[in-house]
Amino acid sequence: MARRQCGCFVELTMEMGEPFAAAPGQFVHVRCEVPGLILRRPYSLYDVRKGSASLLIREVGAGSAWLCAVEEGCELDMLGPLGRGFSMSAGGRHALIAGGTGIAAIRFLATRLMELDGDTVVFWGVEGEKECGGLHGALDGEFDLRLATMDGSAGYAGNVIELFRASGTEGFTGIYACGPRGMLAGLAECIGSEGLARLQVCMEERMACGVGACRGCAVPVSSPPGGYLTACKDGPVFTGRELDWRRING
Amino acid sequence: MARRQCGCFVELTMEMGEPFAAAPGQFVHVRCEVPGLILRRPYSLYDVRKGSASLLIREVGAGSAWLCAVEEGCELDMLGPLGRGFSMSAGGRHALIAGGTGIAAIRFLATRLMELDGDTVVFWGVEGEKECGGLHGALDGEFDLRLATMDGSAGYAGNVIELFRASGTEGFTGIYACGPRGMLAGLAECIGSEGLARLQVCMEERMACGVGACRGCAVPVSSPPGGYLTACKDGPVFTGRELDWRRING
Amino acid sequence: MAEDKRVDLGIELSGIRLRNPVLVCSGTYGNGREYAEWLELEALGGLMTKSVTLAPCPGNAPPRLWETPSGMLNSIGLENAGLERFLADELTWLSHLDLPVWVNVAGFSPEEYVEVAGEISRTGLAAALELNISCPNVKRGGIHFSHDAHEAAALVELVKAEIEIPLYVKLTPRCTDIAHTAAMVAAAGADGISMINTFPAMAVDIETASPRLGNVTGGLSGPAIHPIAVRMVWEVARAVDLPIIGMGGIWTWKDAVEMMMVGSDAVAVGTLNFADPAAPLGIVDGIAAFLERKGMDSVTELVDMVRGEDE
Amino acid sequence: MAEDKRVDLGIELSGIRLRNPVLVCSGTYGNGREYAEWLELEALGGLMTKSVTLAPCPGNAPPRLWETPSGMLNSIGLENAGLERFLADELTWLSHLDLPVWVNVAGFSPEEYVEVAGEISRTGLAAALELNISCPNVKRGGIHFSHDAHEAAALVELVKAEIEIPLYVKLTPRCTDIAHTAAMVAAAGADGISMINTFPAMAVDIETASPRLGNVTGGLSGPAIHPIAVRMVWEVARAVDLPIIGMGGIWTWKDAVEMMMVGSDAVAVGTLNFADPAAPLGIVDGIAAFLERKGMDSVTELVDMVRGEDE
Ligand SMILES: Cc1cc2nc3c(=O)[nH]c(=O)nc-3n(C[C@H](O)[C@H](O)[C@H](O)COP(=O)(O)OP(=O)(O)OC[C@H]3O[C@@H](n4cnc5c(N)ncnc54)[C@H](O)[C@@H]3O)c2cc1C
Ligand SMILES: Cc1cc2nc3c(=O)[nH]c(=O)nc-3n(C[C@H](O)[C@H](O)[C@H](O)COP(=O)(O)OP(=O)(O)OC[C@H]3O[C@@H](n4cnc5c(N)ncnc54)[C@H](O)[C@@H]3O)c2cc1C
Ligand SMILES: Cc1cc2nc3c(=O)[nH]c(=O)nc-3n(C[C@H](O)[C@H](O)[C@H](O)COP(=O)(O)O)c2cc1C
Ligand SMILES: Cc1cc2nc3c(=O)[nH]c(=O)nc-3n(C[C@H](O)[C@H](O)[C@H](O)COP(=O)(O)O)c2cc1C
Ligand code: FES
Ligand code: FES
Repeated sequence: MARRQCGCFVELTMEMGEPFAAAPGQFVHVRCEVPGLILRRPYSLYDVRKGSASLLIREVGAGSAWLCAVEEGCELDMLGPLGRGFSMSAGGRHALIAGGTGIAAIRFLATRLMELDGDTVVFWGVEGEKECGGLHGALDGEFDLRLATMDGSAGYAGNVIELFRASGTEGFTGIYACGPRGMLAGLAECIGSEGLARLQVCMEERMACGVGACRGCAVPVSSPPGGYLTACKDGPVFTGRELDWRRING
Repeated sequence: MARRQCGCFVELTMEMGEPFAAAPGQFVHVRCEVPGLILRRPYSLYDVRKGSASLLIREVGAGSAWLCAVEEGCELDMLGPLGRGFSMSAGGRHALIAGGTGIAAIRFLATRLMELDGDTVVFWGVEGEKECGGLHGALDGEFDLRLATMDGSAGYAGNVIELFRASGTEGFTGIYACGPRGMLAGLAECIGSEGLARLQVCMEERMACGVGACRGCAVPVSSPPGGYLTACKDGPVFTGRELDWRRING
Repeated sequence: MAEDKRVDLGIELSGIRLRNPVLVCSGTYGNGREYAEWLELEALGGLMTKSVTLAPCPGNAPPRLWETPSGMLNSIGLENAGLERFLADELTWLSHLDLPVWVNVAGFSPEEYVEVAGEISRTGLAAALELNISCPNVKRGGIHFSHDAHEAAALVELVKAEIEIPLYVKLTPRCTDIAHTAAMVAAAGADGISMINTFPAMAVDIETASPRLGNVTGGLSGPAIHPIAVRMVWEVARAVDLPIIGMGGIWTWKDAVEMMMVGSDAVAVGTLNFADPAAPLGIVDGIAAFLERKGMDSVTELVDMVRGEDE
Repeated sequence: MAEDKRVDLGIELSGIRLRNPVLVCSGTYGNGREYAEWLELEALGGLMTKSVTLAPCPGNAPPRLWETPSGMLNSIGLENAGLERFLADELTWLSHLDLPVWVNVAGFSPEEYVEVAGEISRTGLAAALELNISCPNVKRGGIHFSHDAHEAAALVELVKAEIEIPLYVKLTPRCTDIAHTAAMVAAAGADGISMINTFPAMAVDIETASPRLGNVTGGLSGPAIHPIAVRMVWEVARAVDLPIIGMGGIWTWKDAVEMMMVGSDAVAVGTLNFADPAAPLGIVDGIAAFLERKGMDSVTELVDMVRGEDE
């Protein structure tokens, strides 16, 4: 395991003994060796190459703090890749919208869509430029990246949904998003019911088992009405129409 | 805080901003920053000099593991010095008996007794030579140290009470001991009721508050019958006659 | 593997042979299938299924999980696909394994309990039933029965009359005197006790002054509650003469041994499965090594080893 | 210090003015003196003394402490020097401080409770009484009353008749329906509720198959039980109209705010004092900073902020 600091994020890169086949949007469920902390922590795959996989981690609590400080060379105890990733098709024009650490799944997705000859624009919302360190510059080299900062320190001043709207939401064959629930709900509202047909979102629910066994990571879905699917196994990626946005808003 | 490894023990030396006046047998109550672990850990003072104090720590669980690995330069959160130490008088001939980490309090005591022109012999029981690394050699330079190892790897082969008995228990004006409860009980039996009058022992009870507030570290005493004193405040050092050895044995 | 060792880890509970005394708790291992690709389910002592209700049950509003110091809250709310799909999709699949299965039954009325229990018994595919009279996450039904030892006993009698397989009753820790409840359900005909379910508990996001769980309260599980579970098993083992499956915060093989020493005949691992789905197997190995070190021939020697003051 | 801040941390409980809502729990701060050399006791909101009994009480056989995941067990067993010495040595000393004192009273019979409570009330030196009807570490007396809400209520009536100062009743979590018990003691005339006491629990040394505590069982406290305490305060606050002093595993100012948001008017810090005797003062500062950040004028605005589904 190797570590790299990028602004407020830490990139952890693991050597993978075996071939590691994963789709963008899939995640790994990582054990954090903090006494008193009992659940694993889910992290999107950020970069997957032959022989290695990496995660992009932001310190928000005890588990992520442990991950950000874990000694280089240690082996992480991970389950995965888990869940259902984004479904992708060749060509097309794609809007990818990330909030905060949502950039992890979105970056992996952008890489793959470009491999499939897609035309991709990535919208990334963060608090301020400090948060992302040099990361946005580096990623901007990989694909067309448009930054929105809440504090106006770089790129568009405001939230990422506004930026996306300002860029014209039309003309995208696919819309993909990963970020906080509020951002996803805002996006769903912004693109309307017609846009939902082109939307796929990655839901960051709290998880226990990570494999569909505990039903802890329930996401409200439209069918059956009042029902739920699991973020860990049925998701974390759902289509815009699968979800019951009224119950997600609430 | 500086760290030194000695066999199975780690010596932690703290710079003391303020003058630190402490008696042998007194202890400090140290907070270990391990999530999920809530009580402080009591440690005997091992070496107290102008401007510094040190502890001798053996790794037996999560708290001591944290202490043994704490980064050099960190400040430890300690309460102390706490409790009642050994009472000492000038001159005399003294037998000091330590089991395992009991050597911490005993070494500090030996130093002070010698400063008071006492004639001291220290008996130290450990599992084997490996356990104490070079420590017994170093300490043997400071005072007359007789080692007993259970595995016979150095010094007397057997337990420290046998070694003490073999050396003749008579002729000592004072007998001082610190170690596991079983060892102390064995010693009390070995020296009989007459010897108890010359005995002082340091009791390593589990503690919560460390200052006499919670009554958690109760030690059975002979007066009042059926009563208890606290190891942390009334002790940890008690005279042989104060204790109710029947209830300590049981 | 433990089976190769000299010590005998096999036990018998109500006539059911288990290859070792380590089961997995209801609701923490799905119905086994979710883990089948990760490990060999047949190495477990037994499996207790997620609660089954008559009709499909959507479960509670999310969020359903919250982590607490050395513990977690859940408010799943009995989400399950209902009896029919359970029989078709899950029990049939499970029955092909060489693995004793306790089917956990829940309901919103005595009639529902009786119907579900009866159906499952009649399939002949379950080794035993576990009656969940104590789910803290359901407003109607569940919680009600366990609140009153008499009602719990009445339910046990009704269910017993409809089934042919052993009936284990799962007790809630939310009670004044768990030994009394255990004695009542024993008198009503229960074949065994499983204990404990989670503790009703709660957490709040102070930034928004709103509960962390959509359902407001949830059940606390994990190491935090282990010392309470141990005390409760100890009390029940002294009060009734039924087999006990002990659970609650078991995190290492030592916790499992402790649970057996205070009187449980087998143990079940719950929350720990989320941290490590293979942990139950490690616990089996740990128990085996302990028995060998102590020179014991059978795991049953551990049961009830601790003696109290008055014994 | 918190007092200098704009926000008002002062509260009134049963007519007693507290400079802030953070007290220290019975049995975890001695009678204050042990800590007087380390910090300024008068910065506390209030102090709840260690339980006092009529006669001196030697307490339970050691060991009396054991640490558990995010918690600890204790079986002190009401060790105290008895009423006479408490009055002479402790209460007199405490009464010279500008600090509201809740004297915690325990007993082995109703008569004892009444006698101790009456004597303390008559000294005029205590702000209030806290009735410990729920000590899990005493075989006779204590536990008995709290097991039965009716007996608890009867005791409250007897004690109330003998005293002139407010009576707070300390509830045990070992019960099926704590709101019911609270309602009963409220109806019997209690002036306030303090909750919760420790949970009866147990741990075993598997190497020797013997209990970790001399008394076999002890009380579990600390962060492990906090989510249960929060749920219980929430339930009681919805059931009775008395002031509540909430306690149980409070470890940070956030836990204190949470406890107030679910309905406790003040909080008490217990086990945390062993880790850091000055922690209650840090919690006061944390609450003050939170109020400022949220633009609240008084700490009483926090109380009962959380709304449930049905409210
Ligand atoms: C499918 C999936 C993919 C994720 N990918 C990433 C990623 O690539 N990079 C990254 O940094 N984080 C990612 N997360 C979030 C990450 O799992 C959490 O930040 C982490 O679990 C926090 O653990 P902690 O112990 O540090 O914080 P905790 O102390 O557990 O929580 C700290 C704060 O974070 C919030 N939080 C914790 N977990 C979640 C969650 N699952 N969803 C929403 N809020 C949460 C809590 O409410 C709390 O306010 C992902 C989550 C999911 C479910
Ligand atoms: C007055 C006093 C002085 C001490 N001086 C020293 C010293 O100089 N050097 C040193 O290494 N240790 C000393 N100890 C013991 C030390 O406090 C414990 O080893 C430490 O608390 C263990 O913490 P842990 O978290 O590492 O282990 P835990 O996980 O808490 O315990 C590990 C094992 O050690 C045993 N243990 C833990 N604490 C105690 C205790 N207080 N008494 C007896 N057995 C215990 C437990 O039963 C358990 O088997 C002293 C104890 C006291 C009361
Ligand atoms: C996420 C989760 C879901 C659970 N679901 C059920 C259930 O459906 N039926 C049931 O009887 N118990 C259920 N339980 C309770 C467990 O079976 C077990 O009794 C409890 O968690 C205590 O054990 P533990 O501390 O090892 O987890 C559930 C527990 C958890 C954590
Ligand atoms: C060592 C110890 C001693 C206690 N002694 C008493 C007591 O004498 N009387 C009492 O009513 N409660 C006593 N308690 C219970 C506490 O007052 C408090 O109710 C409980 O510990 C829960 O709070 P906490 O988790 O913050 O410690 C004691 C608790 C501990 C840990
Ligand atoms: S986390 Fe268990 S079902 Fe998703
Ligand atoms: S540890 Fe609290 S009285 Fe000794």
